[in-house]
This record gives sequence, C-alpha cells and structure tokens, in this order.
Amino acid sequence: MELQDIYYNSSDYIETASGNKVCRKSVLCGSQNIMLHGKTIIQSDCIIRGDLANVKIGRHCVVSSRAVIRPPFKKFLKGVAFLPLTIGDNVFIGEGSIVNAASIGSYVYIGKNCVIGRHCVLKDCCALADNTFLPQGTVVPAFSIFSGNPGRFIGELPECTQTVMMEHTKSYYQHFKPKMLKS
Amino acid sequence: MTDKHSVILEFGHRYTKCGFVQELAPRAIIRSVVASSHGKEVELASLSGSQLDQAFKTIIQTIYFRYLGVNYKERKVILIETLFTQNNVRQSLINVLYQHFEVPSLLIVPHHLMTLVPYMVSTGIVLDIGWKEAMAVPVIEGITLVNSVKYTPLGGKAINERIHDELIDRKAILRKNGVEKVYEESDRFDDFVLENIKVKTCFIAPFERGQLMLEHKAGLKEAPDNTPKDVYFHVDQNNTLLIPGGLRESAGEILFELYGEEETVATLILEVLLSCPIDYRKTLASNLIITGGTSMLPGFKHRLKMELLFLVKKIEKYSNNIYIDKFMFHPPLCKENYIAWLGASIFGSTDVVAMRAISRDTYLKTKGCFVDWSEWRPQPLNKI
Amino acid sequence: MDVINEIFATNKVLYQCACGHCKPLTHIYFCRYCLKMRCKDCVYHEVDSQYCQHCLEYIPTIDAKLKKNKCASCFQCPNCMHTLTPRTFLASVPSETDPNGMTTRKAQFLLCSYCKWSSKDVGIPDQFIGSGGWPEIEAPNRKRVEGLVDHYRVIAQRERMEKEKKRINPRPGHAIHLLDKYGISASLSAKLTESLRTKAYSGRISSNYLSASKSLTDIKLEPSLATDDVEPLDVDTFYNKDLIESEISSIEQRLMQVEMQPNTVSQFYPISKMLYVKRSLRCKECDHNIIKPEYNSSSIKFKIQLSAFYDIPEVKIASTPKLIPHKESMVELTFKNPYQYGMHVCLQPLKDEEMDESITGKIILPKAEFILECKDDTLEPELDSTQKTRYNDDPQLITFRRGNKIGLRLTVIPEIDSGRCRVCFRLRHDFVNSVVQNKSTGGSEPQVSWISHKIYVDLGPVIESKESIA
Amino acid sequence: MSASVGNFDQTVTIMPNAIVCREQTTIKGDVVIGSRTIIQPTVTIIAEKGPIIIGESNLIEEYVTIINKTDQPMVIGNNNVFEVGSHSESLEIQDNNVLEYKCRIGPKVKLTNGCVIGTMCDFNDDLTLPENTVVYGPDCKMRKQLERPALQTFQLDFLSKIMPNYQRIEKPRKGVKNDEK
Repeated sequence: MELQDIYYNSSDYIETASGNKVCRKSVLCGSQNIMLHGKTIIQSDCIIRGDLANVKIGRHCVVSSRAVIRPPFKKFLKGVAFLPLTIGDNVFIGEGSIVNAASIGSYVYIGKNCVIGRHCVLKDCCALADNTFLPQGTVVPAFSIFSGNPGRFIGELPECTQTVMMEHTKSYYQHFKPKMLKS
Repeated sequence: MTDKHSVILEFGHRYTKCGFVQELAPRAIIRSVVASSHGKEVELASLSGSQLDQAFKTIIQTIYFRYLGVNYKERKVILIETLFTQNNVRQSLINVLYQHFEVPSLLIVPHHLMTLVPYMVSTGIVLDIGWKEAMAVPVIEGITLVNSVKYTPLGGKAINERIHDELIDRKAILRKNGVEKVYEESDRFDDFVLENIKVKTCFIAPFERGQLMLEHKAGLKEAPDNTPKDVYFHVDQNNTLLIPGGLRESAGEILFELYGEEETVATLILEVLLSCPIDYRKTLASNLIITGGTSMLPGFKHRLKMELLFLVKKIEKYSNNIYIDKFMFHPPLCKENYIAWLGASIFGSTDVVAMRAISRDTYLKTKGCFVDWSEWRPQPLNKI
Repeated sequence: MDVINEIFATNKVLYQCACGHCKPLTHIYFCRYCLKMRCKDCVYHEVDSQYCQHCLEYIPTIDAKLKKNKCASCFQCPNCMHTLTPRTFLASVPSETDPNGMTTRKAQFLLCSYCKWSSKDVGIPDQFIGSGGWPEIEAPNRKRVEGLVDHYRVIAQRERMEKEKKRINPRPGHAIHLLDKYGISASLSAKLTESLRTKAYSGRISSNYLSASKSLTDIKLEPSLATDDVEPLDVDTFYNKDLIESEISSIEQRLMQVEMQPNTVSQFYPISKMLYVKRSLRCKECDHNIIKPEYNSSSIKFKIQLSAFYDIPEVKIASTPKLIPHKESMVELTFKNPYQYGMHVCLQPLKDEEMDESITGKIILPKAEFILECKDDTLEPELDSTQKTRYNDDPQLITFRRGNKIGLRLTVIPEIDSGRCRVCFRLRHDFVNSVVQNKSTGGSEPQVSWISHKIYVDLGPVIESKESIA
Repeated sequence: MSASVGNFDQTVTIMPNAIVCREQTTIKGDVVIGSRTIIQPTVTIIAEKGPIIIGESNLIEEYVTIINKTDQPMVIGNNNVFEVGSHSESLEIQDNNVLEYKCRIGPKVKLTNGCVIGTMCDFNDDLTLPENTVVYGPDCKMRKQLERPALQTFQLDFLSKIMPNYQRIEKPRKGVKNDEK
C-alpha cells in the first residue's frame, strides 16, 4: 500500500532551511547540542535531551509523537558522563518509544512504545516490533527483527531493506503535508 | 576423524533433538513445532501431506542454520525413529531430506537399539515414556522381539490432561486480576503452563502412598492426609494459581493406576515378559532401561520398581507365570530425555554409518524406495 | 510486527515465484542467468560466515566448529536468556610483592540487566581480567562416552573386516551374509530376516567376538551394571517442605542447558551465546550465487545481491475505493521501475488455465503498452508535467508520472458477495540484462529479453450489501 | 521549543537544593519535594486528596506520573529512581528502589528497600515487596536480588551541575497550606 497523506497544522510546525519539520509542542532541551541533518520530522510531545549530551539525527528520519530521545548515562571507574547519541539516516521511531541507546544505525525501523535501554546498539538495517523492550546493552545486528519483552531475535529482514527503508522514510516526508487553510 | 561429523536428528512428538555424532549431548532440544501463517505454533505431529513437508523444511532449515551452523549438502544424516513412526511421516522426512535438502546420505536407526548402545548391553527391555505414549521393547542379543512390543497412551500429555482435570476437581483457587475464583474448564491454560506445573511441582508418590490414593479413588477410604504443601504458581501477571498439594502427588498416578484391561507403565513391562521366551525373562527383568522425558519425574524409577514387585506377587496373571523377585535398572549415563540420541552419537561415530547409510545416488536410483529399518537396505530394482 | 510486515513484506501484492509459491516482492530474488524468479524455498542456503549476535565478531568456520558454535566471550542468562553483561570492579587481592599488603586488580562478574541474575547468585567466583575467561562445566559422562566411542569403533571395524573376508570366503551358518550375497531375503520369513538384520545392524556381536578382539581388550570397558538399588523419592522434601515455585527451573530453562538440565535455579550456569549464521543463497538451476553477503557482520552491503526488488517493477496499491460486489470500482495502482534501464510494460489477463479459486475479482486491463523510466538516484523525483506529455499518456488511464513511477487507474469488479477481493494479472516487461551479455552480438550489446510475472493483488474486503445478507 | 512554563500549585513545597525543571511539569496539591531530588521536564505529580511527600536524592525522569488518589498520605523515601514514563500510585516507597521505564504500580503495592520494578511491568497486586525483590518481564515474574541496585549519587551530582545551564529551574519555596479544612 502506498502511504496516504498526513496533514499537520502549519502553525504547529517550524520548517528549517534544510527541510526539517519540528513541532512546536516538542521539548528540545539544549537545542544547541541537537543536530538534525535535514528533512527530518520531529512530531508533537517528543523530548530530545540535548542538554545531557550531543544528539545527532541523520537525514530523512521520523521521530513520532511522545518519543523520548535521551543520551545514556555511563559510570566509568573514574568519573561519570552522559554519552553522545547518534542516529543514522532514514530512521523511523514510533510513537511513545524511549531511546536511551548508545547508537542507532541507518535504515532502522522502531515500532510504537518500544523501550531501548541504556547503551544498546542498533546496527544498520534492523527493526523493532511494537512494544519491544531492549534491556541495557542489547545489540541488534544488521537485518534482524527483534520483538518482545525482553527483545529477542525473531526474524530477518529482506536483503533489500536499505532501499525499502529509504523509500519509506522519503515517502513519509513527501506525504507529510501542511493542511491547506480554507480561505 | 577428518571426516565431517554427521548430523543426528530425532523428531519426537514433543521435542526434537539435534546435534552431531561423537558429541556428549544434543546441541539443542527444541519443541517440535513450526510457526503457522497466523503466527501461532503448530505441532508437527498434527500435520500431514504437503503441510507436513513444508513444516519439516522449515524446522530442518532452522536446525541447520540456527543450532548447527552447517550446510545440509555436506553432512551425512542419521535419523532416529521409533518402532511406531508413521509411514507418511518418515516418507515425508526422507523426501524432504533427500530431495529438498539434498543430504549426501541418510541412515535411519531405531530408537530402542540406540538406547542400548551407551549401556553396552544387548539384552534388555527398553521402556520409553515420552509425550504421547509409553512403549516397552524387549531386545534379546540385539534382536528386537517385535511381536512382544507393548505400548499404551500414557506419557507427558496424559499427565498434562490429568493436571487440568484435577485442577477442576480439586477446585483449585485461581487469582485472576486480584480476584480469587475457582479454576474452571474455561480457564484452561495452554500446554506450556500445564507442562511447567508438572515439571516444577509434580512428582511420583511412593508406592504405599499410591495405594492409599487408589483406595480413596475407589471410594474405600478417606483421602490420605499429610498431603504435600500447596504451591503458589505464578502463571502470568494477572493469574496466580494455588496448586493443591494433593494434585502434586496424584497427577503422576495416571501412569500406575490399574483399571481392568488397561495397561499401566508397570504392566507394560510384565506383559512384555509374559510374551518373551521363558529362558530370557530373568535376564530381561535384570536389564531394564528407562528413557524418555516423562521418566524424569522425581520418584518415577523407585515407584516403578515397587509396582513391579507388587504386581508380580499379588496379581495372579503375573504371579502364576513370572517367577522373578528382582527387577534391575541400568543407571542412566545421561539425562533420560536424550539417551537414544547419545546412543546414536556413539554408534554414528563408527564406520557403520559409511557402510550402512543410503546415499542420495542410491536413493534416486531406486526411485525413492526406502523400506522399513529392519530391511534397511533397499534392493536395487534390477536385482529383484 | 504488522507494521513491519506492511513495510518490508506486504502481503497485499504477491508475486508468484518460479516454484509456485507466492511471496512479496521484497522476498523474491531474480536470477539474472535463468531470468526466473526465485524465493527462499527454492534456492540452496549455504553457511557463508558465522558471527556472534552480541559482540558481532566474525568467527572463522574452524573456530566456530571448535567452540561448538558458541561465542567464546558472550554469555546468556540461564534464567531469562537475555545477554549477560560483564561488570568490572576493582577487587583487592593480596599483593604479590608484599606478603602483607593488598593491591587492587580489575575483576568481573556477569550480570543480567533484565532479571538481575548474576554469576554471584550461584557462587561462581569473580574472574580477574586477563585470567582467561569463565570456566566451562565438564559433562560428567565425558570419559565413559569417549570410551564407548572407541569401543564401538573397534567392533565396527571388525565387522567390516569380517564382512570383507566373508565376501571372499563365506562362512556357512551366517545367514545374513547369504542374504546379502544372494539377495534372497524376499523368500525368507519376514521375522527371520528382520531379526538377522537387526543383529547385524545394531553393530552388536556376540561375546565371543569381544574376547577374540585384541584391540578391544586394550580399551577395557565394562558394560553397564544394572542394579535394583534405585533411589527412592526424597519424601521429606516433597511432602513436608514448602516448595517455592520461583526456585525451581522451568522446562525451557532446563533445555537451555541440555547436558545438566538443572532442576533448581541455584544450579544455573551462564550459557555461551550461540553463533549466528550469515547465509548465502544459490540458484538450484544454474548454481550461480543469488545472495552473497560480506564477511563483516555489521556490513549491509553484499558481494552479490539479486533481489527482485532491484530488477522487477514494484506494484503497490495507491487507493482502493469501496468495493461493491459485482459492481465496477476504480482502483489506483502504482508501478515503479527500480532498474537502471527504462522498461516497456504491458499488463495481460490470465489464461483460463491459470485461474485459481483464490482470485475473487475481475480486473480490466489496458491494452496499451506503457513506458517506465529508469531509476535515477541523482534526481529527487518531482511531479513533472512535461514528462506526462512526453510519453503521450492517456489521462484516463495514467493518473500521474513521477520519475520512474506511474499511477494507473484500473477497473475492478468483485465477483464475490463477501470476503476479500483478490485480482490477478500478468505483468510483462522487457529486461535489459546487464550481467549476462548476448553472445551472438559479440558480447558488447546487453541482451534484451521479455519476461512476465503473475501478480496477485489483495484489494481488501468487499462491502457486504444488507440485502444479500437478508 | 515552546516555552510552556510549568504548572505549580501554591501548596507545593520545594526544599533547598532540589532541582525541579519547569518545562511542561505539573505539580498539584499538597506535595513536598525533598532536597537533592531532581525532577526532569514533563513530570506530573498530583496529590488529589492526601499529600505526597518525596524524600531526598530521588531522580524523577521525563513523563513520570506520580498520583495519590487516596486520602492517605503517599510517602516516597530517599534515593529512588523513577525512570522515563513510569507511573506510580503506590502509597509507600521506601529507599533505594528503581521503577524502570514505562512500568506502572498500583495503589496497593508497597515497596520496601532495594526493589526493582522492571520495564513495562504493570504491577497491581495487594502486596508488600520484600527487600531486594526484582519484578521483571511481561508476566511480572519475581526474584530476589543478591545486592540492592547501585546508588545514583554520581548521576544526581552530575545532573545538578549541568541542568541549571539549560533548564529553567523552579526556585525552592515553602508551600502555602490550605487551612480552611
């Protein structure tokens, strides 16, 4: 099925020069530390904690509403820090998901209401089903689908995932349109 | 051995064991199920025809790539089957292995003989009590007395059913979403839960206790007191079951309850003895080998011994014909649920495999003629 | 999961593979040598490489074999099967240089971040870093089994030698050899044949053989001794003590540790993580690789990748109207060319013999051929009105054209009163083969061939009219 | 982005050294927040009838909801961690407990010390959890942990250093009691 158009109130969103569409109702803390690489959509009530550490989000990503993106806390033998969090290109993050990962690759699909625990690593081309919980330190290899609580490997993605995900996120951006105001 | 180790597969009704020859245990014991198109699990045993073929393709694929990590074209296969493996199941397996997976050669070995291998004995009775049925197979000097084989549908499945029935009869308390109620038919938990109730809480009562329970069941006596303690069993977040202590000791009784003509696990052995040559009865009775997952219930072997001694003294049918006062068991070399697999692992590491196995070429030449294990080499068509 | 399937493997549009199975396009491969569709059910799967799903380390086949397909450094929780995390801390140990002093050393224990099980729970001592990994538990029956293997090997060898000898000089009395030699088993009673064969088959030879064999006496292995001393039930534990369910292991947990199958939680031991296989796929007909991954476990690139998704036009449903039984409805389908060459496409109805009962609707197909432009990654596809006129498109048929993608408006008539409406057609297009060169033209010209695919489109449920129910 | 200022009742007491972010935070009713406790943005704490008393050095993360719907006081001890999206109606949470992501605990649950309520657990039994209990998994399985969860002192220190640089912080204050009753 082709994606259908999704309309938003143009007054709710700010479109940046590089084509990012960011909802005014989202909470971007420490916005100077948040990098969006362009054509990325941040929907309402999202929280991105740039105040804790740098957050980089690639091109053509979608962060759905109520998602929380939060750099992970790390205790070393000497000292503590929040580690920077990078998210690759063409990543879809579903509604209400909490991302506390160390890194998320490109072409990743994250379903609704997932919890990605501290220091998890999601490689390129992987997917999480809805309501998946990845406990601290889980690694999701390329081309794998994880699901459940705790999240376990349940299947493989097709070899053409990269292109599928690229087209999906691009198409999402194309169909994410401002509502035409009736004059 | 520089040769690549053969793969051993055993598809049980409940669990499938897979691994390599010369290893001490299977690499994995997995449920004999495949995911259906609706995402639900379907037991292999419930399938037939092309669905069964497809299911075998799926599960063998999983075994090779998930658990064994080898190519199917490179490994000889040893397949363990029981005496009662259905013809359509074996035919499906053989076809799938040779045609779809193109295994280089296949050897089918019988479950009961493989069970004997680790013990180095050639005479004895193999009692296999698994999921669907219990089966006693006498072997004399390596020769299976097929006509004396006895079986009865008692096994893990029967106990699971019994647990469900007893939960209802004993009015077990189920705490559902914080509210206490009595367990009913409609609350039936799936087989996994029943199986874990069995594995975690049930055991086989001592003989005297079993007698008391039997008398109670027959309405002769009050229910025996001093039942085991009730156990809280956490089913899931909304359901906690209080398992009545009485159930814990009585669920397994189904294996030993004697009603009329029906067999119990113990009478199986005696019936086998009755139908075996008189000279061998003593030897057979002194070489009992117990295998199968259900026999791992605590107290099983001891109870079996006591039942045998009781029956052979008190029941006329047996006391008049069998003069044996001792039943001897072989101590297991490994966990009871994979003895036959271990036997195949030892047996398969010898030259026999190379000699006996039927290569894919032969199979294709004989146009898929693969006869019973007892005539285990197909006659080339032109010879007959 | 449903959404993942919708994106990565929608079952709304299925392509029929050469083997007859219907699969989503993302799960189909296209063998450029045979010019045929392939799917996972009809190709060879081969182990390409192995890696650990946790540390992502590539493990060479030899090492994987030695370690029994287990990762040397990653463990899994015996309680909940989640991966265990090593926790490092500074432990104080007696100093080597100063007998009275203490020094600190980095030590580790394993902790499950999910259920919080730790290697301390079962009393496994902490490991010092650099001390060479966690101890493995030895199977209790190892020695005996190894002895048995040797024992049976000798017997088998003897049997083989015996057999070879018999071939030259058959000894009378051994019927089994006669059977083999003369193939007369059919004339003997089934039972006799069977017992004789069983005997030979189980590799068991009478005790005379055992004593006669020299090498066997070297092995010195006693047969198992049966006993009537069977351990009785521990009555006190089962009848008088409380049983706490969470302290007893479940069947799943037991089977995770096949050799030990611990009954209680206190006997758990960390489980080595199983390695994972990267597969390559090979066409059964022409033996060419269809998928060949790279060794690096994290790489998403392939050495060879013949997914149909990159060669065959992708059909998607753009919009479905309300489907009323036996009435004409207009559906919009999109066609996209993923290939580097332009394509001429035409849609053909099925022949009568190709119809099957899963087809529940009729689709009216355009006679005309249309052109799909090639894929061009350098351009952001935008709506281009000039494009439409360039191809002289029929506006009644073609709804839009955007780069390599077009929309088609087609008429559908559901032929059922309830249920899902499925239509089927053939998509025929030309394919410029960039891999296989045409030999007749000297190898420089790419070969062009016409191929066609059977495509099933599930348009969704029809609207049941109230009258038909009443 | 949006400058939505927090929504605080007059009755809320914030002890010195506590850090309460204002962004989209709602604190209503008779609530006391102990010193060194950190409340991140988008937290909801509502004392409908009975008061809520939160002790020292607790860490309360985004989208946490703490609601007291009863007449009884709700007491939360020291050094507890409420991770993102957790929801608590428990009237008694002593010290050193961790409520992991998106878990929910009902009003009848009581936590002693060192307990962990696992991610996504929905725990609603009438039960006092003994010390060091771990509740985990979709079925809320329980086991006893050997050691209690590590203190988050370092994280609290670190947060209290960096948060004021980025966040608008509600100043410590003494709540005005509704003395009408």
